[in-house]
Parts: sequence; C-alpha cells; structure tokens
Amino acid sequence: MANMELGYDKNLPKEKKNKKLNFKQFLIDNNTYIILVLLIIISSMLTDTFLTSMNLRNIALQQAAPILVAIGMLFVIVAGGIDLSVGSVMAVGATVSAILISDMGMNYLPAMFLAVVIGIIFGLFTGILVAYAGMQGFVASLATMTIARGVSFVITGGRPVKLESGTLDTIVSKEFFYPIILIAIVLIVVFAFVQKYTSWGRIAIAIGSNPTAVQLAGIRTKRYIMSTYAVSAALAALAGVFIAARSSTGSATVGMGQELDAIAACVIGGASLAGGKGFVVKAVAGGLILGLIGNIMNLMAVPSYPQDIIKGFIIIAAVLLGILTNKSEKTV
Amino acid sequence: MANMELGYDKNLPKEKKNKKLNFKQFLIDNNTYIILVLLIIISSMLTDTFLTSMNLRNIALQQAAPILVAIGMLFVIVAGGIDLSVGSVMAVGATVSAILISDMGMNYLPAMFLAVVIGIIFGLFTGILVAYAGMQGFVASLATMTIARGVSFVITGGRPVKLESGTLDTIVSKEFFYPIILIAIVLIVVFAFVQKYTSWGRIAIAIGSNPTAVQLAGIRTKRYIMSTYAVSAALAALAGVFIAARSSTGSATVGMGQELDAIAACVIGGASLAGGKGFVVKAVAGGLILGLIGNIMNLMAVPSYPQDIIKGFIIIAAVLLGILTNKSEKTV
Amino acid sequence: GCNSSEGSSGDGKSGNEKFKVGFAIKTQDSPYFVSLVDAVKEYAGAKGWDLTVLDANGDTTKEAENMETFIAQGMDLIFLDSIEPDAAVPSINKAAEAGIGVINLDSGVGEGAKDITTVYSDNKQNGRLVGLTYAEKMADKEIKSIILSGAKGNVAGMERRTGLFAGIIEGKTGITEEEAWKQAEAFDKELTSKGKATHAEAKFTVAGQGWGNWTEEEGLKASEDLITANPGLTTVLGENDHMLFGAMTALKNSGAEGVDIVAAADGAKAAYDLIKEDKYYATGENSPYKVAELGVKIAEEILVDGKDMWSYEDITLTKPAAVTKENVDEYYEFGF
Amino acid sequence: MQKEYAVQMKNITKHFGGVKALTDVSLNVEKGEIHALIGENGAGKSTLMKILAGAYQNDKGQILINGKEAKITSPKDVINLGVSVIYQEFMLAPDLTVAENIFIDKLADSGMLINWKMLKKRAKEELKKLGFDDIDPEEKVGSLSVAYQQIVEICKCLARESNVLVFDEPTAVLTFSETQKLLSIINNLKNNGVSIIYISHRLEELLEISDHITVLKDGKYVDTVVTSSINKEELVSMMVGREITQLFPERKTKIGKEILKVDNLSAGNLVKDVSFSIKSGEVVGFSGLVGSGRTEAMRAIFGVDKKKSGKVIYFGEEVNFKDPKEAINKGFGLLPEDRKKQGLLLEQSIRMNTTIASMFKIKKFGVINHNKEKEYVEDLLASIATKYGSMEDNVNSLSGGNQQKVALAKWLSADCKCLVFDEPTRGVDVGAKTEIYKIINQLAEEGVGVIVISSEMSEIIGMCDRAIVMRQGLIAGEVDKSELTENNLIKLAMGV
Ligand SMILES: Nc1ncnc2c1ncn2[C@@H]1O[C@H](COP(=O)(O)OP(=O)(O)OP(=O)(O)O)[C@@H](O)[C@H]1O
Ligand SMILES: Nc1ncnc2c1ncn2[C@@H]1O[C@H](COP(=O)(O)OP(=O)(O)OP(=O)(O)O)[C@@H](O)[C@H]1O
Ligand SMILES: O[C@@H]1[C@@H](O)[C@H](O)OC[C@H]1O
Ligand SMILES: [Mg+2]
Ligand SMILES: [Mg+2]
Repeated sequence: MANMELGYDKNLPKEKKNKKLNFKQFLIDNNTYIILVLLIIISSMLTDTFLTSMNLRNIALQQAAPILVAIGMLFVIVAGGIDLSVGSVMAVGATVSAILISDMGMNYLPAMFLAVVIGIIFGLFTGILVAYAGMQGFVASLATMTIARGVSFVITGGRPVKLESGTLDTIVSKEFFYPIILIAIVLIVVFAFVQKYTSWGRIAIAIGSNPTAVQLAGIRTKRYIMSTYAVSAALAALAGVFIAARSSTGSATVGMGQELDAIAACVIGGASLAGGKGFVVKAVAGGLILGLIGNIMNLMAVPSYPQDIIKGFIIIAAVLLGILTNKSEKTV
Repeated sequence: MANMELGYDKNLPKEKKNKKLNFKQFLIDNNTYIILVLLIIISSMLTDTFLTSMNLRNIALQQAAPILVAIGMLFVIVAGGIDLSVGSVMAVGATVSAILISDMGMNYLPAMFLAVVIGIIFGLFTGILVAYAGMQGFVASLATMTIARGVSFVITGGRPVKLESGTLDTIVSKEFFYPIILIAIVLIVVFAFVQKYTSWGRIAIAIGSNPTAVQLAGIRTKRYIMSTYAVSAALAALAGVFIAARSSTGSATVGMGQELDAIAACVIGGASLAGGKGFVVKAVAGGLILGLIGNIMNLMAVPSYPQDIIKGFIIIAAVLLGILTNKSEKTV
Repeated sequence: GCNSSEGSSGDGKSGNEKFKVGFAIKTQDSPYFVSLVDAVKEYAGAKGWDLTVLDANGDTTKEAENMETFIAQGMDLIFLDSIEPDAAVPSINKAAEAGIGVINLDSGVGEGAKDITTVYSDNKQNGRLVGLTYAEKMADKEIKSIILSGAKGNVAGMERRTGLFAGIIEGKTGITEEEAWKQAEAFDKELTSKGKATHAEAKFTVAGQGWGNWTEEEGLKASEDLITANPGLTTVLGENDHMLFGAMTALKNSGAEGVDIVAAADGAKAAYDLIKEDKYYATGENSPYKVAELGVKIAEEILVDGKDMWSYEDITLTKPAAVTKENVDEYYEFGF
Repeated sequence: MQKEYAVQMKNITKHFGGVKALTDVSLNVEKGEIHALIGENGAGKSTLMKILAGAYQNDKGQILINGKEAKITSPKDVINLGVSVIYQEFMLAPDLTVAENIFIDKLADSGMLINWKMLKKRAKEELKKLGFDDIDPEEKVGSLSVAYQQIVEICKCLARESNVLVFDEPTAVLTFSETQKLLSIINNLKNNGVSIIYISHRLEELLEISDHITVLKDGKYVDTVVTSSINKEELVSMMVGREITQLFPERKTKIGKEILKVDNLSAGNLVKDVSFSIKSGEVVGFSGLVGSGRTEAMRAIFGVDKKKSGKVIYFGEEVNFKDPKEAINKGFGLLPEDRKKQGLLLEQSIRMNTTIASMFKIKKFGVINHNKEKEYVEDLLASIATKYGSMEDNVNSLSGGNQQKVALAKWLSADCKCLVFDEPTRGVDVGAKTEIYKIINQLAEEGVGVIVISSEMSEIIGMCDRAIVMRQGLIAGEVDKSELTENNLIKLAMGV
C-alpha cells in the first residue's frame, strides 16, 4: 500500500483505476446480471417461442410470486438468518385470502391486506423465536413451516377454495397492465431502495456482518432481526395471494418447496448464507435465472426427468461462474 | 520498562465445582437424552400401546433409516457444511439396489454395496463442489439433490421397481434379530467411536470450528470436507436400501423431504449449523425425538393436519429446552 | 378437522360389537382424498365403528409406519389407499400375519399381497374408456395435445395416462385392446425419454408433458409454457380434473379457443358442471363415495356377518366410466 | 566466515487484488538468532510471514530454508521443513480441547485412532515446559481466556520441535509476568539452536531479546540493523519515516462539572461495590490486572450486561441504561476492547462503519442521504488522519491502526458527552498510537469526559489526569496525576 504513511497529507495518491481493471470490476460486480443476459441470449437462439410476447408475459406472470419470496428471503439471509417457512406462509396467504373473499364475501383489496397481515404474524412468530429466544433460524423457521402448512390445511379442510371470477383475479387481468406484474416491479424497486437507502436495510446487512458490533453501536438488533422475518413472511403471503389470484383458487398445497428456490435465487444472486452479503436486484436476477431454466427446458420439450438433472448442473454453472469472476484471494 | 503491562490475577475465584453445579452440568450435558426420556415417559402414560414390544419394534424398524441419514448429516454439519441431497441420495440407494437385484439378478449384499458406492459418488460430487470449487454447501447440495432425484427417475423410468420376496427383504426379516436394526445400532456405535476416537472425527470438528487454523496446521482440509459429504451420502444411500428392503420396492420418490428431518434431528441434538458442535449419539436422540413425536400422535390418532401444527410446537419446545438448559455464555 | 377418529356416533344397532377400524390414507392434500376419508368416515360411522385415520403424506415409509401402528393397535380391519402398489405389499402381508384383513381402497396393490380385495375404479380402464370416447369424437382428425401429469413417480397417474393413450390409440386405429396397451406403454416410454411422442397411424401427438402436482395452480403454471411452445393444440390431456382447470385458465389467457379438455380419471363436481356447459370434454369416473360405500359394505360382511375374508375376488371394481355430456347427469351426485 | 542462514526470503512481492502488500522485500535470518521484524500497522509483516508459512503464495521472489530453495505450496510443506508460525490471529479450534489443539497437526498423521490418555499426558508435559501446567488439557480452548489461548497457540508450535519459529505479536494479549516467561523461553530456544523471527509493536521487548532487526515500511524493505547498534528513537523514525518527539501529546486540561457518578455498582461475576465519578474534560485511566473487572464494570454501565445493584448518576439524573441504545441516546459511548469481534463490521465499507452509531445525522424519515454521508465521513476521517483508499472499501482492507481509527470515528460521530475507551491502542503501532492519543485529548478539550481502560501503565501515566485501579472486581484505589507512577499502580493492582 502506497499510502500508509503517517502525516496529514490530504493529497494521498489514490489508486489508479485503469480501464482494464474497471472492465474486470464491471464483470465481477454484475456477474449475476451477465449470466441472466447470457441465458436470455442462449434461450432466444435455442427456440423461436422464447422471445414471443406471450412467453415473456407468461414468465413475468409466473415469476412475480417466486421473486417476491426471494426478495423477502434476501433480507433474512443478509441479516444472517434463513427462512424455511416461506413456502407454507405462501399457502397461508393463498388460503386466507381465498376464504375471506369466497366465504366471507370480502372485497379483494382488504382480503389481500388481511392475508398479508396474517402472514406477518407467522413471520413475527419465527422472528421472535430467533431474535428473542435464541433459536437458530433454520429450526425456528422449520417449525413455522410445519405449523403454517398445518394451519392452511386446517382452515381449508384440504379442499382448494374456489374463487368466483371477477374477484381476486382482477389483479391478474390486464385492463391497463397486469397489476400483478406492476406490483412486483414496484416492490422490486421499493425494496432495492429500502436496502440501499434506508437505515433498516443497512442495519439488516450490518447485523449479518457482526451482530455484536451493531448492538454495541446502540442498535436494538433483536427488533431488526425479527423484522426481517416479518418482511419475508409479508412478501411470501402476498406471493401466495398472487398465486391464488392467478388460478382463482386458494389451496393449502401452494408453495411447497418454494423455500429452496428462494434461497437458491439469493445465492445465485451472490448472497452469502453467512450473512452480510447480498442485494435485492441480484436476488431477483437469481430468481429469474432459475425461472428461465425451467421455462426454456419446457419450451424445448426436454423430457421431464432429465430436466431435473440439467437444472442441477445449470445451478452449479451459474454459481461457479459467480465464484470464478469473484475470486480475489482465498484467505486459505 | 516503560511499556510494562500489568499482570493477570491468578487469585481470581475459580468456579467452584460443587455438587449442585455438577447436577446442573449433568442436565446441560444430557439435555437431549433427558428430553427423549421425558418424551418416552409421557408417551407411555398417554397410550397403552406405546410400550408394547410390537410398537417398540416398529419404532426401531422405522427409525433405522432416518437415523442413519441424521448421523451422516451430523458429520457434514459439524464440519461447517450442510447436505440437502440426502433425501435424493436415499432414492438413488433405493432404486439402484432394486434395479441391481431385480433386473440384473444380483445378490443383495453386493447390490447394497454397489448402491452405497454409487451414493458415495454423489457425495463426492457435492464434496468437490464445496471443498475444491468453493461453493456454499447449501447450493452445492441443492444442485446434487435435484440431480440425484432426476437420476433416480431416469433409471427407473418413474416406475417403482418391484423386488421379489426373499431378496432384499432378508435384511428386515427376523431370523436371529432384525439385521436392519442390528446394522443401525452397529453404525451408531461405530460412528460415535469415529467421532470421538479417530483423527477423522476430530478434524471434522476442528474444521467446523476454525478451518483456517486446521489448514495452517498443515492438514489438507479440503479432503476432509469432501469426505464428510461422502460419508453422509454413503449413509443416505444405505438408508435408501433399508427403505427399499422394507417395502420390497425401489422407488424414485423415496426420501423426499428427509433432508429437513435429518437437519432437525442434528439441531435438536444440540448441533450448531455454524459448525464445530454436535455429537453423533445426540443426533440419534434428536432423530428419535422427532420419530417419537410422530409415533405417539399416530397412536393417539391425532388428525393429520393438526399433527403438523403440534409437531412444529414440539420441535420448538425441544430446541428451547435445549437452549434454556444450555444458556451460560452471553452472546454479546 | 375432517379426518378425526370420532367415528363412533354410538347409534350402531344394539348388540353390535364396536369394531376398531383403521384407514391408512396416502395423502390429505387434495379434495379427492379428503372426500374419500369423509365418505369412509360417514359410512363406517353409520355402522357405529371406531375409525382411525392416519395420513402418510405421500411418503411410503410413513405409510408403512401407519400400517404398523394399526397392527400394533390391534385393529379389526384396515382400509388402505396406498401410494405405491408394490411398496404396500409387505405392510399388507404383515397385517395378514397378525390376522388383520386389509381392504384396499382407490389404489391397486402389487402381486403377492394377502389382502381381502381392492375396491376401486380401475385407473387404467377409466383412462381407456375416456380415450375411446375421445377417439370416437375426433374420428379421423389429428390430435395434437399436451398432457398434465400429477407427480413424478405416481403410479395412479401413470396408469391413468397410459390408459388414456391406449384408449385413443385403440379407438383411432381399431387394434385390439391388448395390442393397444402395448403400444400405449411404448408411447409413454417415448414421452418420458424424449419429452414428446407421436403415434403416426393414430394421428396422435403429445407434444409435451407438464407436472402439475394434482393442483389447479400448478396445473396452470405447468401448462402455460407448453401452450406457448405448441400453438395449434387440439387437446389438453390430464391425469385429474384440478390441473386441467388450471390449464383452462392458461388457454384463456393465451387466447386459444376450441381446445378440448380431457381428463383420464377423476370426477370433481366442478368438472361435471363444466362438462354440462360443454367446456370440458370428459373425465373418468373415480367416485370416492362409491369406493367408500362398497369398501365399507365388504367390511361389514366380514366383521358383522362373519363372511370369510379370503372368499373375495382380488379386485372389486366400481364400474369404470367415461363421463361426458351425454351421461353426466347419471354420475353427478357421486362427484366430489 | 560465511554466515549460515536459516531463512532467506528474496525479493518477495505480493498483491491482494489491487493492493500491493509487499514489494521486493528481503529477509535474512541467521541460524540460531532472534531476528525482529518491525513496521507500522499494515507494513506487511504478517503477510511476509504468511508467505513463509505457505498460507499465501507470493507473486514473485524466492525462499530458501537452510540454504536450500524451498518450494512452498501448502502449510504442510513448511511444517515439514521445520518452520512453525505462531499467528497474530490465533489459529485454534475453539471447540476442541487444549490437548487436541496442541497436537492438531499430528492428529492427522497419528494413524486412525486417538489415544486420549497419551494425548493428555503429552499435552500436560508440553504445557509444563512452558510453565503453564495449570491449564487443563481437557478444557475446550474456546472457554479459555485470551491469554491462555495464546499460550496454547505457542505450545502448539513449540510441540512441533521446529528449527525455525515465527512469533507474530505473541505478547499483545499477554501480561507482564507471562511476557517475561515467554521471553525467557524464547531465549532458551535460541540457546538450543532454534532460529526465531519475532514481530512486536513493543519496541522494548525487541531491543531486549533480538540480535537483528529488519524494518518494513509500506510493504517495502527499509533496512536490517544489528540490535545493539540502535536505540528506540532511531528505530521509531526508521519505522514511521519521521521522528516522534512526543508519544503523548500535550493537552490543555480544563476540568468541568461532574458528568458521571457511579455508586456501589455490582455486576457480573466479578464487579462489586464500584464507585467513582468523572468530570467533563477529564481523562480518567482505569488500571488493573487483566480480569480485574474493568471491562465488566463499564459494560454494565453501558447497558450491555445487567447490573446487580448500584446507582449510576449521569448529568445529575439517575439512569439505568437497559441497552446500549439508551446509553448512546444520552451521549454515553463505549469503544469495545476487541475491535474485530465487537467493534467493526469487517466486511462492510468504511463509510458504513463510520456512521453506524450516528445514522440519525444523515437520514430523514429513515432514508439515508448518501451524498451528505460521504461528505461527512470524508471530513471526519480526514480530521483524525485516517488513511484509506476509497471509503467504499471494506474495513478489513485497512491496517490495524487505521481500523482502530475507523472504530474511533464511529464514536466521535455519535456526539458523546462521556466516552469509555477500552484498550484503545491494543496492537496499534507507535505512530498510530500518538494519533489516537491526540484524538482523545481533543475530545477532552471539547469537554467530553473520557475513561481510558488500559493495561499499559505507560499509557495511563502519560495520558490521564488521574487513575482508578481495580482489583478482583473492587476499586483498589485512586491515584492522582502527581502520584501516577508504575510503582503506585502496581501496588494497588496487586494489593501489596
Ligand atoms: N487477505 C488480505 N486481503 C487483502 N488485503 C490484505 C490481506 N491481508 C493483508 N492485506 C493487506 O496487506 C497489507 C499488509 O498487511 P499485514 O497484515 O501484513 O500488516 P502487518 O505489518 O502485519 O500489520 P499489523 O502490525 O497491524 O499486524 C495491509 O494493507 C493489509 O490491509
Ligand atoms: N484468570 C482468568 N482465567 C480465565 N478467565 C478470566 C481470568 N480472569 C478474568 N477472566 C475473565 O475474563 C474477563 C475479563 O474481565 P474484564 O474484561 O472485566 O477485566 P478487565 O480488567 O477489563 O480485563 P481486560 O484487561 O482483560 O479487559 C472476565 O469475563 C473474566 O471472567
Ligand atoms: O383427484 C385425484 C385422485 O383421483 C387421484 O387418485 O389422485 C390424485 C388426486 O388429485
Ligand atoms: Mg500483523
Ligand atoms: Mg477489559
């Protein structure tokens, strides 16, 4: 280091940033996006249907829900936790909203709102177990996962709740623009902003980095930790509502296994499960990468059993690409 | 000397180890076992059938497979990793052994052996991704999970493979003693021994505790990390064989979701997902706790949806009890 | 709670012994099985029996556990809706060893099972009958379809789709049933290995297979990509009704019109409604009520009337049927 | 006579990404000598040693061990060549026992099975050789005090019977008597022909035991000198590149009203009946043996740990901070003693670290104004002469001294009226120390009441207006500026 000298020289020689380094840095900083773009290019070369407006609309409609879940998951992960309950909380969101609308005759907006509120209760439950009772996020959310799934089954009696058309599906019909896509885009922007520009977003990442230091800096870390689980649950419940809206049914089976996809989205987007690292928009890109893999294989009619195998290898490839472009120095 | 530092106080009151403390220490050290024993006592009070020899035999036969998986998982967790692929590798074990026996006419012993070997290949694959390519265990094993499941489906064409009676089921029939239970008990003892008395077992803990330290001591940590995944896969494959033996069918759907149960068993047994902490026999106890919860609710004919809810709360209770009895160090 | 053990309504005829009966159900995550449990509960309850239901949650190991639990509890008789035909055999035989008879409901079991009988609407035949009617409708016309399957590795689903393929091939080419089954199996193999399959002579193509996990929302998602990739579909095939409801939404969204909806087997009331409206071509009847009624009747004959449990045929079928607009009223009340 | 070298490192160059940590550095260690390596924080001392240890690969340069070129690709190669490194950050597995840690490298070689009895016995022997047989070989390392962990670390390397030993700041956490013990052990090793490389910021130590001293600066080689030919002042100016005339800068003392009064505080296992008070503009030292309860007392006041009893009066009002947030809201701050574990977010930016305790200044309705923050951080860090590349860099890319300044900046930014500095200069080089003292002085001049917990008596004597000495959780006494001598401090601290 050239500028370690003591003294008060304010014109310290700054590191020269030559072009080559900048380009490499660009690749490193944007590796998830680059992988996504590559995937899009490859996909559009592989089949004609990929770039059709119909397919793009399908992708957007399909991915809106998983992406919301990935965003919520990102905040939990960044703060050093993990949330396995999202899939079940999606089911809670789907079933509660459907019951409110179809059995209680509620309007879709208050029903959505209430479903999200009830989702948040599950998130707070997990959050309290983690932040205040000291449980590991993995088990606490595993327990909530089981409980929330059970609750969804109990309240529906295991039968999907059918929604009249013209109720919840208003948020998927395109009057002006598909509201569901709009909501998703707005939320991506909002949460990207929240992460970068609000103290909440910053503290979440700080906690994932070193919770002790954050607490000693006068921040009530427990509340923040708890709140990340609440946010994750809120978004999961909303995602559940989306799914109910799309299929006009609220079913207790919604979201099974979604937790793993959400975590994978975050990790493909460069998040570290050790906390302190990860960015909303990259998690979204990670989610899209996962979604596209499925879409393109379907379009190409890849037989379904090998699909799993190929998907596994593509996940590996995406993560390895991320690691390779990011390899600065191993600390041994 | 101007820079002299003041010394250490050797006369600080050392912690007195009186009897009361010893008893408390006993509770802390054995909390998992105590919870298990409590559960057994409660269970036998709640229903008459619990303590029947038939039910106990059932539990032993049922839990043999999940417990093997939990043991393998424990080594991965203790070394600081996580293995989501165990459920799928169980399917590989089940299907491969069934195909070898029924389609290739192999004897059951070599078939078991080969199934385990093939399971190990999947474990090595995950292990290499983690140890040598630097992937996080979560994603690497997630990818393997997808791949192994796909492989099981491909090799069976999605159709369960039927086994003739008198082939693999020999290991569940009681000639002398149920061989399956015997194998499980032997493996518990062996791996408890391995963890405490072999360099491999100790170095796995050391790596989970501080990988850099171990590496700087000249130990090739990567090999050890890789090997924990191999062991986990070997035991998972064997568990898959057990399941195939019990049902006389090798199916590609075996073991779905088993990874979460195995991880929960380890955590209930006091393991930390941060690595470095955890003990084989306690993970076994944790697995039995989970298994007993299911068994007793079945015996009491608790309806299945509430079962999920109750199971969630019991997991929380078990983990909280563990935390409470163990709360000594402050985290901040 | 819909599957609790509160079976004994106490209004059984006086002098009637209070029998302990178990029902090991494969899952409770879809309406069919919920209805099946409800129906068995209702009929068994009416006899004053004490019915315990255990749910395997789709896991064969759990199913074995549940069966063992019943054996340990000394049930008088066990109903079983099994996940995998062959995987259920050891449990059934263990029950038989313990002197407990097993009646299979809804799902067939593998060879060598020492059970009383299997009461179900044969998935294969249901599929075949639907295939035959559909072939009749399409006559010489080309069928360009996609299929929505339930869960990977699910045997009932496999039987249904193979049946459907057999029926279509048989109907369109006029070969024997036996030959049709062979070709249908080859057709299914081709579909699994290549992702699509064509039977030239029958002018029958399945252009893609999606997995909808038996539910509407996943049926929607699974069909969207396939519908986009395959313009000009004549037909969406499916292994149950709910997934096809999802496909109908996807079709509507894509603007496709006049696509036939054909389910190999199921019988949801909602599907029957659509059939009446001509929006849904056909489904095979698989009524949980009929299965439950017949199953409980056999149980009664054995438990109450003392009939020899080994005197039953291997399979007691509720009559398979393709439900179309013509005959839907006949079946409507047994829908679920 | 031709000199025989145990270790020769020639023209070693090492980059970390864009950072050049070492440029053309050479080091020649004679057989059987104690060779000191010094330099400011971040000069590259540890990096050079990690290259020698095979933990890092050098970009350029050559390494000879016992005159033969060594191909070092892994730590194992080096250990096999008889070179052992005691690292600055302990390289211990906290979940394993003392015995296992001592023999960790042999665990892997020892075949399959571990003979616990033997292992314990041999660990006990090794510990005894060092004079620390009160450490229980069966204890988990994680439950030992930091000093004892250091002993285990040293024991581990000595047990390898290496012929070259590297000590990277072994005494930073050791106490006086332990340090003395260690130094005599090192001398013994030397007499037995072991070659030693010794890194420390405690220049007295180096001058006392070393034969040669090599100075690094900014990742470059400065010079190697014979120890007997140089004095402390010369050494410092070689290191720092300028003369430090006064380690403890002047301060205009202006003591004001009482800010903090603590009455009969009891907390934790140790702290009993502690009473003291601090005035505005005052710098009060807390001295005492390690483990005398200074940190615990301050943590209890700060609200991190629970108080058992006692009163805290802050600006005339009784307070009972339930957590650090309450304390900070009232302008009471605490710089924790362990920078890495408690002070910094190592993997986050310098900017974020600087403002984490004072976000209220740069945010409105929960939204952070980044431009304002950047300006603010730039000014603040410049005002305490912090050296960094970009404020977006992670804090762990800074040298120890500059990391400590960022940790300080966090507290400067929080506008505290009373600040506790717990071991503020631990592991910090001489140059940076003076800088930190200046900051403390400036705070006092602005009227802040400052408490400095320090285990370095010279620091207490040089910096403080008065000192409070603790012993076994109690206040042993108070020493006024005029009576601040080592003798007085020791007497109170040891209770003699
Ligand atoms: N793993 C790493 N990645 C990036 N930079 C590093 C790494 N290790 C060290 N550096 C940088 O290399 C330079 C030399 O650091 P080093 O730790 O060798 O200094 P040092 O002389 O030991 O300092 P101190 O006295 O504080 O221990 C510093 O600028 C440091 O930030
Ligand atoms: N001899 C010892 N062995 C083990 N642990 C000790 C010993 N002495 C003190 N400790 C522990 O180390 C911690 C040191 O106490 P504390 O930090 O309050 O004292 P201090 O005077 O501030 O010492 P330090 O200078 O180390 O910060 C306490 O938690 C104490 O229990
Ligand atoms: O409705 C379906 C049922 O008929 C079948 O047996 O399995 C899947 C169910 O969803
Ligand atoms: Mg250093
Ligand atoms: Mg201290």
